[in-house]
Amino acid sequence: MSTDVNVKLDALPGLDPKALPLQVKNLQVEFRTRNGIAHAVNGVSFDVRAGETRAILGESGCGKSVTAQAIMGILDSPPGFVTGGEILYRGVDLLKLPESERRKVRANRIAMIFQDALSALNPVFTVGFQLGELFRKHRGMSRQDAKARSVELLDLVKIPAAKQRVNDYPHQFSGGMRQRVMIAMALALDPEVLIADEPTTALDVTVQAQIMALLAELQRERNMALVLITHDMGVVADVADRISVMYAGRVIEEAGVHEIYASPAHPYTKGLLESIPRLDLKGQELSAIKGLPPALTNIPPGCAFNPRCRYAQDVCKQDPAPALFQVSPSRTAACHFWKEVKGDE
Amino acid sequence: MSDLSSAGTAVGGAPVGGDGPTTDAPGSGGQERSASLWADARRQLMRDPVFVIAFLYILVVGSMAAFPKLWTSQDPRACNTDRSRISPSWEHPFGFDILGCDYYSHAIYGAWPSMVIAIMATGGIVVFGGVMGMLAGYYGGWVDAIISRAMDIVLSLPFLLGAIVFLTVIKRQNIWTLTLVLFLLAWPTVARITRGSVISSKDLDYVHAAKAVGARNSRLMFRHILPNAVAPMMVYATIVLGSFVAAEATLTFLGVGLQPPAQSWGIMISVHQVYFLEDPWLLLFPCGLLVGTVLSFILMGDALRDALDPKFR
Amino acid sequence: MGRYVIRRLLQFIPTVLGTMFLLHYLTSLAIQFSGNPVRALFGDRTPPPALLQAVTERLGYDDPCLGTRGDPCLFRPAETGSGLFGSGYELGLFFDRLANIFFRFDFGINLRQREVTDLVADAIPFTLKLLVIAILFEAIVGIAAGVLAGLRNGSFTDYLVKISTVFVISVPIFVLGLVVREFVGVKFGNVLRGQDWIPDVISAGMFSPGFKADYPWASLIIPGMVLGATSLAVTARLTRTSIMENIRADYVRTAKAKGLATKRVIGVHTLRNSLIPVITFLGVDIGAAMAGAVVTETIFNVPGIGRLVTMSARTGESSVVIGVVTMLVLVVLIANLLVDLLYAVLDPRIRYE
Amino acid sequence: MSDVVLETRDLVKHFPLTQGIVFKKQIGAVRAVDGVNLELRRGETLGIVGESGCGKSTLARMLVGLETPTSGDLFVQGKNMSKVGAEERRRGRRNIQLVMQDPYTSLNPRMTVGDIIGEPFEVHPDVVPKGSRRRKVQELLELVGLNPDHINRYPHQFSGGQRQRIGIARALALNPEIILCDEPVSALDVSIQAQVINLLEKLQNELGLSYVFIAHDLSVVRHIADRVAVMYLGKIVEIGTEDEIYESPTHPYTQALLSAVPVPDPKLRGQRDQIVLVGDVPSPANPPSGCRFRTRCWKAQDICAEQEPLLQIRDKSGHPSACHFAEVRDVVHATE
Amino acid sequence: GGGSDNNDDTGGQAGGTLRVYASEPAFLTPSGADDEPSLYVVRQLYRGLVKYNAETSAVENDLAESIESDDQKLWTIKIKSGYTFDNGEPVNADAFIRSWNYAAYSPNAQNNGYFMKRIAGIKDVQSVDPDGDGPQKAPEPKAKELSGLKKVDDLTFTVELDAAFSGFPTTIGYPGFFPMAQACVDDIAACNEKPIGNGPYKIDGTWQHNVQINVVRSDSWNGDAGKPDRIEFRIFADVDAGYAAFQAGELDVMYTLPPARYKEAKATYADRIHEQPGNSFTYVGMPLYQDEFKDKRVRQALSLSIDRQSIIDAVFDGRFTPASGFVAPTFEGARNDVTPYAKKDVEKAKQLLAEAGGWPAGKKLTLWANAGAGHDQWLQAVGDQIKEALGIDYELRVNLQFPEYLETADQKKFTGPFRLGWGPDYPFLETYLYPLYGTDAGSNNSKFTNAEFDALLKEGDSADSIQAAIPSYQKAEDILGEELPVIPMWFSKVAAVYSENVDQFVWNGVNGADYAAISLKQN
Ligand SMILES: Nc1ncnc2c1ncn2[C@@H]1O[C@H](COP(=O)(O)OP(=O)(O)OP(=O)(O)O)[C@@H](O)[C@H]1O
Ligand SMILES: Nc1ncnc2c1ncn2[C@@H]1O[C@H](COP(=O)(O)OP(=O)(O)OP(=O)(O)O)[C@@H](O)[C@H]1O
Ligand SMILES: [Mg+2]
Ligand SMILES: [Mg+2]
Repeated sequence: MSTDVNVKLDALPGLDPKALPLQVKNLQVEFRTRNGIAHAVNGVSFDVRAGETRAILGESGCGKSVTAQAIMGILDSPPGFVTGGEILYRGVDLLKLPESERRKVRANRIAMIFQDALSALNPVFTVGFQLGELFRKHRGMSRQDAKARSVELLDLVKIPAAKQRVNDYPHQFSGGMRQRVMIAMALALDPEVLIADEPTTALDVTVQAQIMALLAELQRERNMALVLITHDMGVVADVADRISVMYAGRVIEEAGVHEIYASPAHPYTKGLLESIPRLDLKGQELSAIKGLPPALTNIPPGCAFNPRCRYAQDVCKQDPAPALFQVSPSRTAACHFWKEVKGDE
Repeated sequence: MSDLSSAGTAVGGAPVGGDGPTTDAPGSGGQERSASLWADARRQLMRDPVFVIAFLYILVVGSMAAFPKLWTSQDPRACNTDRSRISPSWEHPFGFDILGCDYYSHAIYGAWPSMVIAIMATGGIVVFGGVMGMLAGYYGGWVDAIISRAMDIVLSLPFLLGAIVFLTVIKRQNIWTLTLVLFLLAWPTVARITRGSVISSKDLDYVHAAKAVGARNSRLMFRHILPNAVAPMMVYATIVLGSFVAAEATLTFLGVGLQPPAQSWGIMISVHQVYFLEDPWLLLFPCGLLVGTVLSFILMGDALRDALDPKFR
Repeated sequence: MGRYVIRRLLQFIPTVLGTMFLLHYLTSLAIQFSGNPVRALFGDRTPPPALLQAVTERLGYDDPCLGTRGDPCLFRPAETGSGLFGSGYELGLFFDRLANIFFRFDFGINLRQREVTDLVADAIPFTLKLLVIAILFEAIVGIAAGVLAGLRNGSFTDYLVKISTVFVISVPIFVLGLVVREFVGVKFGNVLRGQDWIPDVISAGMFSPGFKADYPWASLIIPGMVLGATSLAVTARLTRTSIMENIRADYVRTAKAKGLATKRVIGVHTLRNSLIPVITFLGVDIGAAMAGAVVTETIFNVPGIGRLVTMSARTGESSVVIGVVTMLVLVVLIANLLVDLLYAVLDPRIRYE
Repeated sequence: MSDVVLETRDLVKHFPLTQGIVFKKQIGAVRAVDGVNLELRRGETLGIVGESGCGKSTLARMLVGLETPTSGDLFVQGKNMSKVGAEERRRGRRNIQLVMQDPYTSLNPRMTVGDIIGEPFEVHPDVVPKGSRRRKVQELLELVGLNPDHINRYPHQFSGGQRQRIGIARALALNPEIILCDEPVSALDVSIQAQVINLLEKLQNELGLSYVFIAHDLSVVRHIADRVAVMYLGKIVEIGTEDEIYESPTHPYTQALLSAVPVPDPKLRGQRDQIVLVGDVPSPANPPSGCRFRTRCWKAQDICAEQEPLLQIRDKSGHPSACHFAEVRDVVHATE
Repeated sequence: GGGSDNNDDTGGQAGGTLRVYASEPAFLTPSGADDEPSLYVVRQLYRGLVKYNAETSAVENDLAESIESDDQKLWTIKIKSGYTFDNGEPVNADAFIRSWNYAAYSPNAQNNGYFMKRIAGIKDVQSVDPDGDGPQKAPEPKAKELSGLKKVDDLTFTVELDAAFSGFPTTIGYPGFFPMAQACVDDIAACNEKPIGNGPYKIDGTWQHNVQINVVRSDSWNGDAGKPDRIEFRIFADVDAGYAAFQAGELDVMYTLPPARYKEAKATYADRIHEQPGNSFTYVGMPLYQDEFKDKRVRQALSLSIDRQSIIDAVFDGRFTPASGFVAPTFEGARNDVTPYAKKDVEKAKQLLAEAGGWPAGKKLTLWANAGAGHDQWLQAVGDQIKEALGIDYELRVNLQFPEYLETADQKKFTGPFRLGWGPDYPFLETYLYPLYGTDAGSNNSKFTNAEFDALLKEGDSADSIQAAIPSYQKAEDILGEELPVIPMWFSKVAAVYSENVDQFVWNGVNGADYAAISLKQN
């Protein structure tokens, strides 16, 4: 698909084409609610290269979506506030850009796919309108042209009879097709970074397979950087290049996909992997992580995981939280006892 | 944590809904994060100054209605045309009305019909409308069809017009008939609200769960489904209570409400509205009381809605 | 869709019949218990019985069932033959009225011997104008206020909108009307009328203390606004809640993620969805506005439907009450139907089968 | 065998689609469950898998009596539930209890845990005498691993996993022999899911329960189930022991389903032969003729449109499969 | 303006548009119009045989050349020639006979049929359903026309009355006796919407119901021309709304005022307010058919305990004149202090009540009024005063709507004093006496019978002239003053306001505001 790339490159000040497409450094986000301040993200750092897939893995409520929203700049504010850190797009700190500049980055350079496509698509506008809007507002196209492009896009994501369906409303599509529409919308302006926030959680396995295959294909074609947010260890194993594991708003382990699965260096990651039912352990009790994730308004001092951790010692219960230890040149883990954890295998 | 079992008894009765906001603030347990929606709501309401002020105002008006003697020793029926429309003074804070009756005591005694009509009519519509809506929503089918048509009939009658027609026909315009008319014309709204929430909650998982253990219809309705409808009903009830207080006055203005020598705020307003340029206080006092009451009820309803709506937590 | 409309229209039948019976019974009871309304025509002068009877007959209040207290006037003893199915009874006054209304389009006459249809034809344009103004006013101002409050939840604007709208609800409409008539129509209007440079439409038309035939629209603006004021509050609050809910919706987030300008995110992606419940309310409110028109019309001397019904209810003119209210009920029902259909237009998820 | 505790024969549930104004006429039906034959033996766990909308929940609801079957028979401990009176049916329900999918919505937020778990006793007063109910509830709480002192708490004071335990305690209250779990762990986090599964297995061992375990997560089903049924559009397309289904699936749908499951092992990436199906699940209101899977099946031939394949043993694999062209295909590699 | 020159005695110029306050009329036909709003309009559209002098209320011939009788029973009426209806039909003897017959014939159901009651033959043109309220319709009346009306020639006809009545010439100034064109009688409904009149003004367009009625000077009229070129009757449902419009400068004349605004109007429009005594009479009737009220001393005691002026001041801002007689002070032959019991005198009241045996202990006095007309206010004050003076507790029965109230009156079912009012139909004091207190009179709601009273009325009726009749009627009134079948309360007071556009304001003692005679400032 020949996108008019030139149109979108009105230069951002300080843009370095050779820098990484996305780099997040020590991001902090908090929600100021009636019941206190929820520290949803407490220092998340990661980066992603063009053509690479970065998976962000973690349980429900650990701050994955909030991180993604902070990158896009679409946090509900109030109550959500970014209180620190940097989000660099090719060297430009997006947090320092004025809103009008930042708006141009959205969808053009960094796009996002949401978890629940049904609620993420506006129910009262046709799919064609919602797709075409991008071209009309960002590229100044006429209605007809925008519509033609929308049809092309729907074709691209393999929606049959795209010409007719472009005039349908979201609720007239099946779950898988809606998610494909979301993908089409994200890819419309040919972004360099695509953030996919649990794109398949709401879908059946067979459909999930379709969608993941499609995403992989499109990523390859366009050499996009993909940030894949999920809690499904299987999906991650299938597609990710590098993984950041989050717990209570913090990245607690960061490594290449093979390293993590082979020998996790953080007890939480390890616990996660162990709690997956496995054939060889059939009939045995699953090894579950005991206890519950902490409330974000009330994160325990020290390592947030310490109350559930079988390796925990006194040092874990004291501030500051363990820093990221360099486990190997390409991986880090935030555990005082990473060696034990790793060697325990 | 360990004292939760004692806390439980404190909130045990709450979920059924009977206890609206009462005067005693947080439960007996002290600092524990007690549980039910209602207890939570109550705690939040007691921290809301708007609600507290409105609530105190209603208390004042309520005590005027229930115990007028507390507020005045004057007889509102002791009148003398020689004192007609004398301005307020220290001894007669609201002055005298056109027949030369003490206006302050009139205002105090006038609270009774206004409040009684509003409260009885509201109580009636909540109970009757609630039951109707519940039956219609729960059973569906022809029960629903019949109740819904009855609701349609009443709802399609514009409210004031309906009231005028009814009241001119009944022509005994006293507290009871006014209550009856307000009740007859307003129950369908409650029924509709209840029906809506019953329909939306009768397929909730926990209702099915109760059904799966073999619970009978009555149990499902009253234990599981009704409590869901209570919150929206309560909110509506407070608002409608306010509008009924105003409706009493409007009907009197239209000549189909209470008639003198009865005493009510509506009568005070409608009899004296014509003097509002000459002796504005004759209108201002009853209007002030009325507006305050309506406002308080509406604000209470509002606060209640916010407190009960999990979305706003 | 067509099917849905037909089904809804068929559902009107029991509703309209029910309403008519209700009104018929009520007004019959009124006559049965409080006497022949014709008598009041003569006031203090006691009319000769022949005259009274002649007028009564002319107006259709001579049915014998109106002399039996509590009789719903459904059947009457057959005059000839064996009556319905040999029961000795035939269809009574209620069915006569139904037949007149539905088969002959004859709604009867009032005490002044005018056709009810004429009365309604005279009155309805005024009420419609009033309603249009009221609904427009409450829609435009209410939605604007609601949007402002909803976007700045918790801000000063929010409180201002909340307090002012709630205050307007709690003042009885007749007090509001009187105050507006006196201070805006008379006092302020007189000031305006003293200035030469102000056009007449404004000074004499809009700011007149009541309806004026010379300025059929302008002079209804202020009454319409008073009428709309009570529902204005509800509209504003409904819009506010609705905006507050929708502004957090995922699709609004999507719209932001698409890099759209805030104006568009709010104006297109939030407002359209938020207005669905508001529009529904406005449609349903037509009935309520019609009721409120009773008071507004009295205060601002608008010769509309509300006043007509009030007067006829007072004088016990059953034919007028039944005729007019039945027509109103139809209007309300049709308005509700239209709103439902509009709902489907606004919200494509709704499909009527 | 006498230890069949639950059996269905051609169980059918059609939801009518109606049209018409005064006289509603039925113009069609959603064939949510369309002829299901199952049996569950004492102490056994039967897993049911299938895609969203294939009728798993409807089947479950019929089994516990929340839905009356359109046709077919349901036997609970040999008793035909469609033939007995309403009261007996209600009492019969005691023996078969339900654990629901969503622990957040399946507990009444206005009732205390004690009331929720104690409700079955109030409904069936003969089970436990009034005085000792509270005691019994606390025992149940203990049984499912919750603190008995929490009896007066409200559901929202518990986490998802704990809530699901409350749901399980409620299901256990009437001492049922069969527990039906409709996706009991789908709403839970991975780290919590294991806790609940462990509990279910523990209870089965201790109390000798039989489970019908519905899930869409094939690995969970594999872990817990003894036998597995695969459903597609209201029908069972393949049924067999866990090994038979996972190791030697014969129905193309089963194969596609299994191959689509992501395996949490990056080493296997690209080595698995993934079958990516095209198209969506057809509407159950208007299922395809013949074999219902033929519209998405790569093996489909003319016969598939004409003749409906019966669920029968066709192949040396030795378990029933509803495909004309059933053949074993190994799609799942062992993790190790 | 084309004002004629024979009416310059009052001065003022002709021309301009006069905008006046009005209520929605009931009918615009002479045979139907019997309420004040209708009469105001009908009087401009139609003219009758006689008119009333604005100041003295004396009867003057209008269309009549002469009205004469020897025995006060057979009257000969001659009509001036040259008058026509707006449609060109002549106004002749037929026009009157037609109109009166039309009104009297009961199947026509015309309200003013009531006024034909004295004309011979009335019984034959009205028929009553024999079985009361049965299913059968009333039979056709025996005759279609009144036997008492005889045409002599084109411009002369005779009227024979059932009984002698000296006041007959005054009665026929009532609009019910105005003529109607044949075209009007042929299609009465159309005529009601677009009247075919014979008066100084004709309708412009049609009757815009509830909005306004415009009339313009009629060319066919050759009597005294009206001053304004055009009169616009602006219709209001509510006098308060009308007053607001007046304040906003939208009206030139408002013939009445909202009671509560009287004081304010008096202050604001000091030089543009017209006040004079009015003629509507408010009384509290005594149910003489109830035992408690049979003794006249009870009635006198009740009357003596009321301070009328104080109630008038409090409730009506002084807008009424306390009544001490039964005939409005504006009427020829009216006197003050007819009854000595109209002044508050608590001592005497107590004494009289004691003499009469006191009031039954514990029994409440029930005061009746019809609902929704604001009577409860003053009646409550009356009750308060009686309670204070005599210690009789009272209750109000004010919830009956007017029809039921009137039926209660007709059926004599009041259980206590009841409020009613009376407005004269013609300026002859008999109108206050016979209809209310005559033994067989229709509106005798007290059920008063007094042979002497009846005889005195008869005597007056057959007197030679109106003036000659007065002494007999006065004697009859004296009897009322002693017997008190009703307690007189007050007579109305006219208070009309007019705008700065009005040059000369004219009020007619009988008809009210005389729009045709009001002149506007010309600029
Ligand atoms: N608008 C908000 N207001 C208050 N708190 C919020 C808001 N949005 C998110 N949070 C809090 O931030 C935390 C992180 O939420 P987030 O949505 O990032 O979780 P997640 O990792 O995406 O989980 P899931 O897997 O369930 O999507 C949660 O605990 C939530 O309570
Ligand atoms: N009450 C009902 N009326 C009409 N159709 C229904 C009803 N309940 C279920 N269905 C339909 O029956 C089919 C099967 O639904 P069911 O809930 O059993 O699926 P499921 O396999 O449990 O799906 P999921 O995995 O999404 O829970 C669906 O197409 C559904 O739309
Ligand atoms: Mg998320
Ligand atoms: Mg399901």
